[in-house]
Amino acid sequence: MRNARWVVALALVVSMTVGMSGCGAQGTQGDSKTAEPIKLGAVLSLTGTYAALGTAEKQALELESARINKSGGIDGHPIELVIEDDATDEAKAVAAASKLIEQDEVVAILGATGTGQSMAIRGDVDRAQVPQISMAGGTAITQQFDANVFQTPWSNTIVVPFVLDAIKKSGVSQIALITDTGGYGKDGKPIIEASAAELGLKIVANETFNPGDTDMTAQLTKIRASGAKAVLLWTAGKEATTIMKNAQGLGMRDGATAVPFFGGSGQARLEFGEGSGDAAEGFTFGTGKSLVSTNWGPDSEEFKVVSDFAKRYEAAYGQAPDIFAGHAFDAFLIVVNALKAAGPDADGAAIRDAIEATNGLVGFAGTFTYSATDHNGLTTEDLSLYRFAGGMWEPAE
Amino acid sequence: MTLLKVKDVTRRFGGLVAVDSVSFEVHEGTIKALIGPNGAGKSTLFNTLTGFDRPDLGSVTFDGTELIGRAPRAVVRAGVARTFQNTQLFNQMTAVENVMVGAQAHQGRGFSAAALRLPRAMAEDAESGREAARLLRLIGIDEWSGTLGGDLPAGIRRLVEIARALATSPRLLLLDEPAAGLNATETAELISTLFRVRDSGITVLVVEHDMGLVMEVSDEIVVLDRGAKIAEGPPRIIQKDPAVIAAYLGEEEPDDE
Amino acid sequence: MSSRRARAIVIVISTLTIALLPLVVQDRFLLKIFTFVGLNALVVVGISLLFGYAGQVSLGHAGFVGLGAYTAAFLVARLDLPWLLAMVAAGLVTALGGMVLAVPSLRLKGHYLAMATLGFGELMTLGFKEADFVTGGVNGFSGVPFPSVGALVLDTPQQLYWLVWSVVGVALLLAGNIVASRPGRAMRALHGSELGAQASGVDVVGVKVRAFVLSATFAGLSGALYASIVGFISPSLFTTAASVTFLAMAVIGGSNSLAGPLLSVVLLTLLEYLDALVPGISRTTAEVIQAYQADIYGLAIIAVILFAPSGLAGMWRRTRSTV
Amino acid sequence: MAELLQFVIAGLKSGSIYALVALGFTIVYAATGAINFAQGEFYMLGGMLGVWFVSLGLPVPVAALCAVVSAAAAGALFELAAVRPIAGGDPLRIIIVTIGGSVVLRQLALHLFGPDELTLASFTPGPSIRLFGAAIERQTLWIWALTLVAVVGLVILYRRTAFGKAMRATSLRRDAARLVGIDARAMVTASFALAAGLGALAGLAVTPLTQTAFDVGAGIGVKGFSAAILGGLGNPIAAVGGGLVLGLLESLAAGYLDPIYKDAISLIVLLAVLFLRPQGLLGGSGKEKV
Repeated sequence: MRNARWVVALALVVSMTVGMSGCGAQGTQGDSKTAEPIKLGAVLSLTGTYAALGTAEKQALELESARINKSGGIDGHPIELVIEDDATDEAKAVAAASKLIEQDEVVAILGATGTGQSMAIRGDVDRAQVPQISMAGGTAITQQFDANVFQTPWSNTIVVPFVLDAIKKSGVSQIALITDTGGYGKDGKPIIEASAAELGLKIVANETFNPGDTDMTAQLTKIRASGAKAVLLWTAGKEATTIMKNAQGLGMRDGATAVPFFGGSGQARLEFGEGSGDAAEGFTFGTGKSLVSTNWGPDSEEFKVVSDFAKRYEAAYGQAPDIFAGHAFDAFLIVVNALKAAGPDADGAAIRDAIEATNGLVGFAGTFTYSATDHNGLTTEDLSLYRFAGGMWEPAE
Repeated sequence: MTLLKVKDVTRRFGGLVAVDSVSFEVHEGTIKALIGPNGAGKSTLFNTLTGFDRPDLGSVTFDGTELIGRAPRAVVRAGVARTFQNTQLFNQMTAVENVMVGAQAHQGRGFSAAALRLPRAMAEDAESGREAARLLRLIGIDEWSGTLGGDLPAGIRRLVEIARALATSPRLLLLDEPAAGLNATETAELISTLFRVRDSGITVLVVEHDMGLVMEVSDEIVVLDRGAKIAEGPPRIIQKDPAVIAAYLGEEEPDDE
Repeated sequence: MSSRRARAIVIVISTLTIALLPLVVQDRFLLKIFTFVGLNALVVVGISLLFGYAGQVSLGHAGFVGLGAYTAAFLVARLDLPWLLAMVAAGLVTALGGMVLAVPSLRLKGHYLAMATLGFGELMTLGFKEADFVTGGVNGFSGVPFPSVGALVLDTPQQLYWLVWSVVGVALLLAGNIVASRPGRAMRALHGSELGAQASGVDVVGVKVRAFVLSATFAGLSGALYASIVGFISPSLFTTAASVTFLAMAVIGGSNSLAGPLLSVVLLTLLEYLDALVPGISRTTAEVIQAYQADIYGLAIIAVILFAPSGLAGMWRRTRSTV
Repeated sequence: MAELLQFVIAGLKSGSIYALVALGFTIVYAATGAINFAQGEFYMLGGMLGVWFVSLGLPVPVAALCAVVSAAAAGALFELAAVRPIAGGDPLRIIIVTIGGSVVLRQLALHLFGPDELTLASFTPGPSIRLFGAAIERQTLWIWALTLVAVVGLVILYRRTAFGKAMRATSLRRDAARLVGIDARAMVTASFALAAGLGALAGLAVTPLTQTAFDVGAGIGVKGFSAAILGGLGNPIAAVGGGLVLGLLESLAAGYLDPIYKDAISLIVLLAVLFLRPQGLLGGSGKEKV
């Protein structure tokens, strides 16, 4: 008989679970009558490794949706932003996208913060026929083409030719390449190889390293011996700092044996400049013009968009927006622009079509023109060169 | 008839000769004791007899078949069961379950049969349960059958281990210090159990420090000292053997190795 | 007798609840969450056999999950094989993987075994990253179709839920039968004392290999199901961190039990989705739980080992014996 | 030739780091017969705490000392709170507890210091030393010097001091040590502290070259363990050898093969040694007594 109470307890737990689930279902259905808001979902890394990026993105999205709603929304329909945290974890990103699609029935998903998380949710996005606008920089996001997936940051496909062109213009014809075997470098490597061949640059050393490696002297020794006149470093990881320090140790950063180092968007990180110190002095990298907004020229529309956003953001949060906030700003802008064209009642597929029709939309990262084959939408026109001086970047020209 | 024949068994660890060319025989239906001061090599010899260790030299034949080189399970299935000086019970299992494990020594692994609840597996299980219960009764500890191994008093643990060994249906039972940790009453019960075991046709080889027990139960005694056999014979002879007395002189009553 | 009846009643009630849940819960997302619970449960049931019963630590099980996931994904999406065949193949491949790990591990005990399995798991993750032509590398493998048998495509959350929990049910049934009889005792004997098990004639090698193979197969099936339900897999899903999470679930659930680990999987997996389950929960609470989730696992396994070594199952047993 | 020399220098640099972490594994193993799965996290703590103490304005040597001592204290605390209460020192439970501990330490660092990498200045800035066409970073000299000091210090500690003799006695036989009046439990705590301190020293010395972050511990833990197992767990000097050999292997693989194999090497070494020769290649013995 003593077991009877356990049976009762279990029955209680069961009925509670079922009851709770029922309430959960009701809760999501209950409040759709009063207004007819347009539901936009966002999958952001608010915790975990990318927490800082995701938080900036969240702030930008909330700032912009409040602004749109204050000015009457889309044809009078307010935008309701539903933000889910993926904790910088792919499995959780999948669950988050699933919740947005199944429970909140959003018409578009902004995100995710990271490339891996962005890739992970495309299965759900495809199956639900909802457009996704990723704020992550990985080339694979739009390179492994998916009709429903768009991207706002500058992709390797434009940054690589831009940087290689700059190397060529500096009078170098023999370059060495060092890339990571994680996502960013592995993405970039084939693009660099193809692009270099096109530009007539010879890759005389082609080295790789693994995320987490603590010493790259061996690879740099081979690069030094290869006779390369410039080194292209393609990684977004913290190992970039180790490489610069090792290069300095090998005498490749100053004096007679100095070799210029180049990089891409992965080096637009304060931690890189700060960590490398004088080892990164003179390091040149290419990325979006918006990194320094005056790049655009004071009269340009881009400058106005970037500086207006910066002003609003600073007023709201007391700090200047970083590029991640900017990429989120763009994602939101692109969806709103498409909603205006497709109408507030448009379903996911219609919004997708409208996004693909985006043409000449000026945002934070540059001018977006999507097409049926290009879901990145930016061009080398939106890029600029930067150089490290005293641990911080400045425009190169 | 000779059931177990140990011939020239030698086991070295580095420079130390733990067992030095030891030979003796155990006759079927008898109780033989293996004694000697601490460090004499008794446990090492036990390990070499039961597949837990491999001697460097020598042979061990059981009923005509060679045991050296066989895994412990094969030794058990050949009909040689053992207990340990430090009891090796399964603490998270009840006494009866402990014994059931032994009762299944001659059955296969039975994963698939068990997973699918095949009638054969169920029948074997039920049979093992009955056999285990019978053995616990035989040893006189059936009131402990539902207690977890980890909760049993030390003396009972030894007896459960003996029951477990008996459950493998051995023809030869090797006991490593079965009386250690037992009080006088328990030791007396152990002695009568040993006789019952022998009378049921199972031969016994026992390592023991309790000389009273040794002298009472054993038909023959082998004495080891520093790895080598120094004497062998019936208890009355061994008690008076000068080499044995010399080996034990100066030795306190030993408790463990 | 009454204990056995109560057990039967609990099993019947839980089975009915799990089976009938999709009829009560209409929310498609909640059903997906419960499906994820089932996928985790499948892995943890296997680990419980291996760790909880046989006492063998594995820090590489996420590797088996990945092996199953990639095998199924590749066969279905790239070779266009029927889904059912791919499932069977995934099970076989992971079973083989389990054997490959088990055979050399037989000589290893405790921490040596733990490190070997950890190294094995890491090596597998490295393989998933580097074998681009099969796995799609770090960018992952996308476009895995939904499960289908002939013309029947299982694509609603209800169907997928039932699919996963049916597999879990079968796995639990098999595992339950095993632990309740001879091989179960052999595994527990191995856990209790390897020397004692050997001396009792237990086929230590055979039991270890089988426990490894069985648990690897369960993990592989879970991965294969995950791949076809979610449609996308990548190496970062199958890291040592995931292996540690699975092991933690098994530890918290308790040794020598299947019900305890099952309960622990349900509770710990649902904890991640608390905000979806409890409508009124505040955003910050949900985020705090998210941010401190790993802490919770870490502290929980320490606490369980120190204060309740038999986990949830042990607490249950103790409560029952003191009532 | 200069190239080979450069690879060797790089290998000995990483190898020294692995050696220090490996030493930590062997010290704890000697005292408890268990592997401390949290060992890598003390390497992480060393770097993190070093950065933090420097940011408080302490001069580098003082900050370094503070970091190593704090990490050692954390190691002792961890042993007292989580490992000591385990009855009978059941290895299975020690494994789980130290895994839990590694998760908690990593999360603690994440919550306290954030997810981004942190930087520490070189102990002595300046250009590299030239040697037959190869270059040696000044920080590398520091790494070597600190490793050497640690190893020599350890040898002296073990061979010459009463404390060391007690440690060795404990590792030989815990019950016997108790008989001669050694507090075996205190020795276990001391070994955790010592291991944590050595790990922290490694993490601290390497941070000026690599930066550090909350999640660097797990990777170095596997490498350090591979090194320890390569040398044979029972023997500290062999562990140092194992670390250096592993570092050299990795560096030569990165130099002459594809760096992809670099991570695979330590894993393959680990598995191969475990499967084929669990007692290690460089001697020592971990055979269980029946």
